[in-house]
Amino acid sequence: MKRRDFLKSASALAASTAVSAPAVFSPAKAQSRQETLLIVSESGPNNLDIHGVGTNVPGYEVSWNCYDRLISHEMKTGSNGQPYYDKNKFKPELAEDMNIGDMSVTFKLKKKATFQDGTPVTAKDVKWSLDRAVSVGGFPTFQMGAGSLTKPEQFVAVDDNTFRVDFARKDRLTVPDLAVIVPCVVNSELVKKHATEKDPWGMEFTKQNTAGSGAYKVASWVAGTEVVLERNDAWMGGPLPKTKKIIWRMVPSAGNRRALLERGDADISYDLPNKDFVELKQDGKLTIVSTPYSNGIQYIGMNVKNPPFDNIKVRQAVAYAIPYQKIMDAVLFGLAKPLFGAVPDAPTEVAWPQPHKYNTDIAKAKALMAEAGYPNGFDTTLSFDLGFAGVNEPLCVLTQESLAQIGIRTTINKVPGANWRTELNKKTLPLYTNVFSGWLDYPEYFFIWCYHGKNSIFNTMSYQSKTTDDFIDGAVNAAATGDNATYDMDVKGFVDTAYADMPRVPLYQPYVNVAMQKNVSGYAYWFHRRLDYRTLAKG
Amino acid sequence: MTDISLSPHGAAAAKAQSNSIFRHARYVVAENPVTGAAFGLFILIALCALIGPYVVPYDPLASDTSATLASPSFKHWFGTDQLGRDIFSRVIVATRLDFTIAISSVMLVFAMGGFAGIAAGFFGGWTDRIVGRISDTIMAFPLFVLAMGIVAALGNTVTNIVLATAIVNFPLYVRVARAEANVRRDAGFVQAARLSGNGDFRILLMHILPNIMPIMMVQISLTMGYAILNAAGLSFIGLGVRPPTPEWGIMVAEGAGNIISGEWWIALFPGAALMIAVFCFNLLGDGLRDLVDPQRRT
Amino acid sequence: MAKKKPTKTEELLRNSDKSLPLLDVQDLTVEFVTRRGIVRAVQHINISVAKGESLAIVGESGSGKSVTSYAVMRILDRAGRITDGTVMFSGIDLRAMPENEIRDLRGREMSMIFQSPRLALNPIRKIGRQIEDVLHQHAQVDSGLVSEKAIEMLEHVRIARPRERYHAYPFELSGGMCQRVVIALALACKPQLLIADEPTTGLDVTTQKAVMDLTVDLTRERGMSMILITHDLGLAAAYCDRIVVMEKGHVVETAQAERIFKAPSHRYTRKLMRATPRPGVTLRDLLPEEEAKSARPIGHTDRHAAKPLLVVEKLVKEYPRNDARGTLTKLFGPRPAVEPENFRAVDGISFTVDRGESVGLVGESGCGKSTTSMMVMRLIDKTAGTIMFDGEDIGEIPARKFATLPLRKRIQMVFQDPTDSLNPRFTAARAIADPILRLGNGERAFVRERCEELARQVGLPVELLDRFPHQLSGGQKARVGIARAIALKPDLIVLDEPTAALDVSVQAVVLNLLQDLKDSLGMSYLFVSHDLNVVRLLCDRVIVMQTGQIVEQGPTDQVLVAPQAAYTRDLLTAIPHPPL
Amino acid sequence: MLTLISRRMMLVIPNLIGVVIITFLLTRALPGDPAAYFAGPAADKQAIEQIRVKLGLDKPLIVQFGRYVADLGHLNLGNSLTTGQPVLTEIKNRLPASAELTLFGLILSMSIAVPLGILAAVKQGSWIDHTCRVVATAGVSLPVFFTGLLLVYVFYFLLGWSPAPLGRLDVFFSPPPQITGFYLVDSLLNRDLSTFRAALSQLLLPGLTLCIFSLAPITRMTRASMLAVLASDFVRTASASGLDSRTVILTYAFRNAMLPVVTTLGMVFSFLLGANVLVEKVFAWPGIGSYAVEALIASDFAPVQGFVLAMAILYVLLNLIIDVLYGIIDPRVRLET
Repeated sequence: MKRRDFLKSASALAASTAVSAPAVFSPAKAQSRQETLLIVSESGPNNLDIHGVGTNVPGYEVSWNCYDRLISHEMKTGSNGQPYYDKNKFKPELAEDMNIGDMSVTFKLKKKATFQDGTPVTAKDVKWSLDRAVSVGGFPTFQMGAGSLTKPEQFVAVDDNTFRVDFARKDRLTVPDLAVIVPCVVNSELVKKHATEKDPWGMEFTKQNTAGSGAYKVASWVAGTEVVLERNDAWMGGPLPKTKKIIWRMVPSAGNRRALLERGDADISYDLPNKDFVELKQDGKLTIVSTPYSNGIQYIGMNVKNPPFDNIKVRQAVAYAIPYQKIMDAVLFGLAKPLFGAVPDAPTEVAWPQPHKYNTDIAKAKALMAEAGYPNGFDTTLSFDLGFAGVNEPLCVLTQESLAQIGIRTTINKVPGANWRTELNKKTLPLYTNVFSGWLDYPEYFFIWCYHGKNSIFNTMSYQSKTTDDFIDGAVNAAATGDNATYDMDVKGFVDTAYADMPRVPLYQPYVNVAMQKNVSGYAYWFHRRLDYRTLAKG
Repeated sequence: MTDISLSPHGAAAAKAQSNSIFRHARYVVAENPVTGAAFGLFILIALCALIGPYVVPYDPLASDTSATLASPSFKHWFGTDQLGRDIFSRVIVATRLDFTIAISSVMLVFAMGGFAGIAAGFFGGWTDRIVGRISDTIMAFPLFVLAMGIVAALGNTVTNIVLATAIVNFPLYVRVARAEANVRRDAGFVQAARLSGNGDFRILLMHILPNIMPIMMVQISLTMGYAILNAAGLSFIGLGVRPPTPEWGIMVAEGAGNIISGEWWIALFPGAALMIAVFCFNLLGDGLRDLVDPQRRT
Repeated sequence: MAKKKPTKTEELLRNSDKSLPLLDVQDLTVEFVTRRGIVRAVQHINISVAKGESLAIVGESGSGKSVTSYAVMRILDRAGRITDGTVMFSGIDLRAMPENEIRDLRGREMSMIFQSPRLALNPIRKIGRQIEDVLHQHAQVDSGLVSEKAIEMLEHVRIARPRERYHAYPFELSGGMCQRVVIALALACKPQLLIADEPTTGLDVTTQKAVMDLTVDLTRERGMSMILITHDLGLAAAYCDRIVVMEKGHVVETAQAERIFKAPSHRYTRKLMRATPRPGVTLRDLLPEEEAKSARPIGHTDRHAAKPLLVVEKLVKEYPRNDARGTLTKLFGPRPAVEPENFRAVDGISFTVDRGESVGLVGESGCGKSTTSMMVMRLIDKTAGTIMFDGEDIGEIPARKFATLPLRKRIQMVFQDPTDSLNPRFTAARAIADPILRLGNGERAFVRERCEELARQVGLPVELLDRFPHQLSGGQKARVGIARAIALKPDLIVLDEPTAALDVSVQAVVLNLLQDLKDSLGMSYLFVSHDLNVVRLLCDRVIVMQTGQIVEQGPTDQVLVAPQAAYTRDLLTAIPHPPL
Repeated sequence: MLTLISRRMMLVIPNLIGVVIITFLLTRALPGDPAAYFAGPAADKQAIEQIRVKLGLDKPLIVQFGRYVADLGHLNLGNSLTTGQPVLTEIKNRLPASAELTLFGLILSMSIAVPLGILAAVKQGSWIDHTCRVVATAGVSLPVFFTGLLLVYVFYFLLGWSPAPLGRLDVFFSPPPQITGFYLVDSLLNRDLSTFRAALSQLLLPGLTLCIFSLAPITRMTRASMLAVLASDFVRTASASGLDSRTVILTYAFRNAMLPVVTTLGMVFSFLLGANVLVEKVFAWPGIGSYAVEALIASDFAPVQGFVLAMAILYVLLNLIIDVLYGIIDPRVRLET
C-alpha cells in the first residue's frame, strides 16, 4: 500500500471541498439542461439498496452514487487512453486515513462528513453498515465473504471517528473488497427508525429511499420508468460533482435509445448493440468509449460430468470448431478483445484473461471427434440467456452452424433471463454460452469461482481437477504472503491446465461501450462497469 | 356413404353444383377485384409454402460473414442479415412455418371452439352456460398477454405457440359458432330432421355443422392472419420459435433494431411478407363472406 | 321556422292541368343487373290513376308489382333502373326529375306504406319523433307545433291515447298499431297519392280488416288516390275501384273491380281468380279449368268411428314469464306479494282426430295453435294433460327421446316455410331420403327407387331430385317437404300452414295434392291455419282457438256457416269479400 | 339501469373467479424459481431452500392458492421482484398511462373508422369502398411493433416532427398534478396548455399505432351493420317519406348500425389491451402492459397476477359501460330491465 499517495489525494480533496455551492431550490421546469444529464438505458433499478434482497445491477449504480464507502480507488489511464480505476491504489472517501496492520486495518473518518439529512457520519454507522452487509445474506454477504469479511465481530468502532476491521485470515482481497459497492455506509440512526422486528435492518425503507452520505440522492423513482437524482451539495467524499441533476430514463428499445442519442436528446447510453456503437463511432457525432471488461470473459461452457463432453477430445474438438473470427466480425463488429489464436509458442502470462492457442480448424476438430469415438457426431442443445439475445443469439447460430460441420447437431435453447441462473445452477446444461466477470481483478479470484473443485455455483461445467485445485490454492496462499515467484508459477499453471482441459472455451473479453454527446466529459471505467455520475460533466 | 346409392347422377349433380359454385366465385371476383387479388396472393403464398424450400437460391440457414448486412442487390434480392444469410431465401422458406402455425392453430381452435360453440348454441342450457363461462373467462384476459403466459409457462415451442394461439381465439369461434347454431336451432330443417328420426348429435353433425361451415370458413380465414400476427408478436418479445429457424415475426424483431441505423431491408421484407400474408387472409375472409352470404347467392 | 317557400315542383304541381290523371305510367320498363345478366322485372307497362281513384295491382310473386311501385317512387335499389317509358305525376315527368326534387315529392305528394309494419319503423326512435321527422322535412308546419301535429296524426289513425303513444317505441306496439303509425307517417304531409305495398301481410285477419278500413276511409276522406299492391284478389276487389293484374312483368288485364270478378278476360286472371279460395267452392274448383276436369273426384272420407287416432285431453303448456327483476333484487329485494304466474300458451284443451279425418286448427297468431301442434308432434314437452296416439300416451315420452323411437315415423309434419324446412346443404333426394335412412327398415338399398316413387307421387319431376333447395321454386320445395313427410307412410300428418308462403295458384295445386294423398294413403291431417277459406276446403272438422283455449269446434260446415262463438263470427266477417 | 348493472355484476363474479384461478395456475407453471431469484446469484441450494420456505413456496399448491386469495381479500397483490415495488401501487401508478393510451387510440380509431365504414357502406362496391377495405385491412395486417417502429423512424428520426419516444411527457416537463391520472385531462383541468400539448405530442404516435391496428375491425363492423341497416325496411320507409339522405343515413341508419359496433368495441378494446403490451414496449410507455411483459419474461408472479386481475376488472367495467351505452342507444334493452 502506498500510503503517501493516499494522503496526498486526501488533502487535495479537502481543499477542493472548501468552497461548495449553496443548495438552490430549483423546480424541474426551470432546471437548465446544462446542469442536467439525461441517461437512457434498457432497464432500471428494482431496489435502491445494494444490501436489499435480489437487487439488480442497475440498483448497484444507484448505490454507488448515493452512498460512500470508507475507501475508493484512484484513477489511472487505461489501455484505451481513458480514465480507468487503479486496482492497486486506494483513495479515501469517508475515511481520511487508512492504516493497514498485520491482522487489521484502521480508518480515521472525516470529521466533517455528514449524511444527507445532516447527521454526522460516525464509526457506529460504519460498524452498523458493515454488520448489515455480512448479516443480511444473499449477494452482499457473499461479496463480503470474497474478501474474508464474514462476521460482525470483525468490525470494531473504536471511537466516534476511528474504525477498525480485523482480518479473519490473511487475504490479499480483504482491503480491495472494502472498496467495492457493497460495504457502503448507511445512516444507521435514520434507518433504525424504520426498522421493525421482522425487518431489523430496515431494508424496506432503504429499498425506496437512499440514506447515505453520497454525492447524489434519489429525488424520485418510478420503477421501470425513471430515476431522478439530485446532487448532495454537502458531499465530503470528493470534489463536488459538476452535474446538479441526473435523469435516468428506461428506454427498452435499443433503436429508440440510439435515435435519442443521435438526435441529441439523450446525453449518455451504455447498453446499445455493438453494431450501433461501431456506426456511431464512424459517424463521429458522439463520443464512444470502449473498455474491455476487467476480469470478465464470454465463453462456451461444456458440462464435463456427462457424456459426450466428459471426453477431453470432444471439448478440444469444440474449441477447434468455434468460428471465432466470424463471431468477432459478425456478432461483435470487432468491439471485443479476442481470447483465441495466441501464437503457438507464446509463453503463458501471469494475467487473466489471456488468449488461448485454439483457432478455427475444422479438419483438426473432425480428427479429434473421430479420435474421441464420435466420427458421426451427436445431438445436443446449445443454451443461452435470452436477456442478452442481441449477442448470444447470433453467436449461438454461428456456433451451431460451425459445430454441425463436425457432426455436432445442436438445438438452440433460449432461456428467459430470469431462469438463466436457475438453469445454470442445476449444472445440467450440456453446452451453453455465458459471461462471467469478477469485481476484484485477480486471476485466482476468477479461477476460485469458476474452475475450483469445491464446485462453486459459478463452476457451471462441474469441472474438477486436482492439478488445477492445487495451483489455485497455491496462488491464493502465495498472494496472501506476498510470494510473487510461487504466485506467478501457480497462475501460469492453472491457466495452462484450464486451456488444456478446455471445460470452457473463452471467446473474447467483452467491451463496456458508452456513447455520449461530445459535450459530456468525465467518463471513467469502474470494475462494476456502471456509470459514476460524480465525475461526469456537461459543457 | 349413403349418398352414393342415393344419386345415380351423383357425378353430374356434383359437377353442376361445383359449376354453380365456380360461377358464383367468378361473379364475386369479377364484382370485387380486391378479392380476386387476394385469391391470387393466397395461391402464391401456398405455392411458396409448398415448394419454397426447394427453389430458393441460398440455404436459409447458411451464414456468410463476408457478406453481412448487404443491401438488396442482384445477388441478394432482399439483401442479407447480420450473419450474411440471404433474406429472400429466409422469407420464402419461412412461409411454410408461418403457414403451418396459422393452419394448425386454426384447425385446433375450430375443433375446440367451433364444436363447443355449436353445442352451446344448439343445446342451450347448461352446455351453453359452461361454454359461455369458459369463453367469457378467456375474454377477460387481454388476449395477447394470455398467449404470452401460455407460451412462457409451457415453453417456447411451435406446438405451444399453436396451442396458445388456438386458446386465445377460442372465444371468437365460440361466439360465431354459437350464434349461428342458435339461429338454426329451431329452423324448419332441424325440426324436420328430428321428425326424420335424427338424434341430437346427428343433427348437430349432419345438419347444423355443414350449414355453419361457410361462416366458419370466413372466421378461419380471418383468424389465420391473426395467428400469424400473434406468433410474430410472441417472437418480438422473445417467446417465438427457436433460432435459427426462419420465421417472419422473429426476422422483423431481429431487424427492428436495424431500422434506425439504415438497414431497413432486414425488417422490411419479412415485415412485408408478414403483412401481405395477413392482408391476404383478411381480404380472403371478406371475399369468402361475400361468397357464402346466402343473400347474394339468389 | 316559417313555412318553406314553395319549390319549383310545388309550383308546377299547383299549375298542372287538373284534368290529367294523377299518375300516368306509360311504357315503363325496369331492368335489374344481376350476375345472371340483365333481368327485366317490368316490361312496357301502362298504368294510370285518376285523382281520388283507388287502384289495385294484383299479381303473384315475381310479377313485378312491387318493382312498379318502387319505380314510381324512384326508390329502386342500386341494381335496378328504369330503362324505358315515362312516369308522369300530375303532368310532371318524374323520370327526368333530379334526385333532390323527387325527394321533396316523396312523402309530401306521394307516400308509401310497406308490408311488415314493425320492420318499417325505426326501432330505436320514438314513433312521434318519426312522424315529426317527415313533417320537418317537408316543412309542413311551424316547428313549434310539429309535435302537436304528430299527435294529431296519431289521433287520425285511431290510436288511443295518442299523447302517451307519441313517446312509445315500435316494439311497444302491436303489429296493427305499428301499421297505423306507418299510415300516419305516410299521410302526415297530405300527399295526393298513397301506395300501399302488401300493407296487411303478416297481420291477423281481424287486424287486416281494421287497417284496410282505416286506410280506405282516410284516403277517401282526403280525396287521395291510392295504389294497393297485393297478391290477394279478394282484398283488391273489396277495397279498390279498379284492378290491374300483372304477370311476369306485364300487365295482362286492367278492369273495374266487379268486372274482373264477373268476366275476367285474360286466361291468367281467370286462373288467379279460380285459385283464390272462397266460400262455396270445392278444392277442385281452385285448379285451372282444364286440370279440374281431369282431376279425380274427391274421395269419400273413410272414417273409422271405432277408435280415434289422436286424443288430446286437458293439454297445457306453460312458459315461465320473463322475470324482469335483477338477480340482486331477486336475492335481496322484498318478496313480491304474488309469485309471477307462468304464461299459459295452451290452456287445457281437448280434442280428437279420427283415422282418415282432416281437422283444422284455426286461430290468430299467438292463440296457441302452433304450440299445440308442436306438442302433438312431440317436438316440445307438455306441461300437463295427455296426448294419446293410437292408444299410447306419447305425451309422457320426452321430446328428445321421441326422435329415435319407431313411433316417430307414424307422426310427421309439413312445415309452413318450405325454404326454411329444407337443409340448404341437402339435395332434394337426400332430404326425402333422410327419414327413410333414419327410421325406415330394410329399405336402405332401395332408397333411390323409393325417392323417385315419392317424387312421382307428389308430382315432382324426378330429374329435380338432385337439385339443391336454392335451385328449386317455392312449389317444388313444398312438394319435397310433402314427399319427405309421407315417405314413411305416417298415420298422422300435422300441416302447419303448409301454403302460407306460397302463391295462390301454387297453393291451389298443393292443397289438391294434399287432398289426393290423404285419399290414397288414408292418413289423418291436423291442419293448422289462420286462413278460414283454406280450412273450409280441406277439413272435415274445425277447431277455433283463442288465447290458448278452444272457443268452438265442430264440423266445418256447421262452424263456418253458423258459428256459435262471437270470435268465430269476427274471424269470418274479417275475411275480405269481393263484390260478388 | 341499476338493476342492469347489478345483474351484470353478479354475472361477472364467476368470470373473475375463473381469471384468478387460471392466472394463479399459469404463473405457477412459469419456469423460473422466485426463491432462486431472491436468493441472489451467489446463493447455494440450502440458501435457496431457506428462502423458499420463507416465501411459502414449499407448501402445496392449494395452500399457496388459499394464501393468495386471502391476500387478495386484503387488497395485497404482493411485491414485484423486478421492480421491488408493491404490485398494487405500481398498477395504480401505471394504469392511467395505459388507459389513457388505449382510450386515445380507440377514440382516434373510432373517429376515423366509423365515418370510413359509413362511407364504404353508402358507396358499396365503388372504389371508395374498395379503398377503405384495403386501407383498413392493411392496418390490421401490420404487426403493431413494426408499425410503431416505423412511425418512430419516420416521424421522429427522419422528419423530427414528433418528440422523442420517451414515455408520457418530455423529460423537461413535469406531470400535471394528479386528478384523473390522464395527463391530457389533468393538464386541461389545470389550464396548463403547454403541458397538454407536450402530453398530446407524446401520445400521438403510440395512439396512432393502436389506431391503425384497430381500424379494420371497427370499419368492417360499421360497414357490415350499415349495409344491413341500409337494406332494412325502415330505411326504405324513411327514404320513401322523402327524408333527406343526411337524416336517413345519420338519424335512421347510423344509430341503428351503431348497436353491433358498440358490442364489438368490447372485443376491440380487449385486442387493443393486448396490442398495447407491444406498443408500450416500443414507445417506452410507463403503462401496465410493458410492466406485465417484463414481469412475465422474468417469471415474476405477482405483477402478472395483478396485471391480469386489473385487466379483467377493467374489461368487466368496460363491458358494463358498453351495456349502459347500448341501453342508451336501444330503448328495447332499457325497458327489458
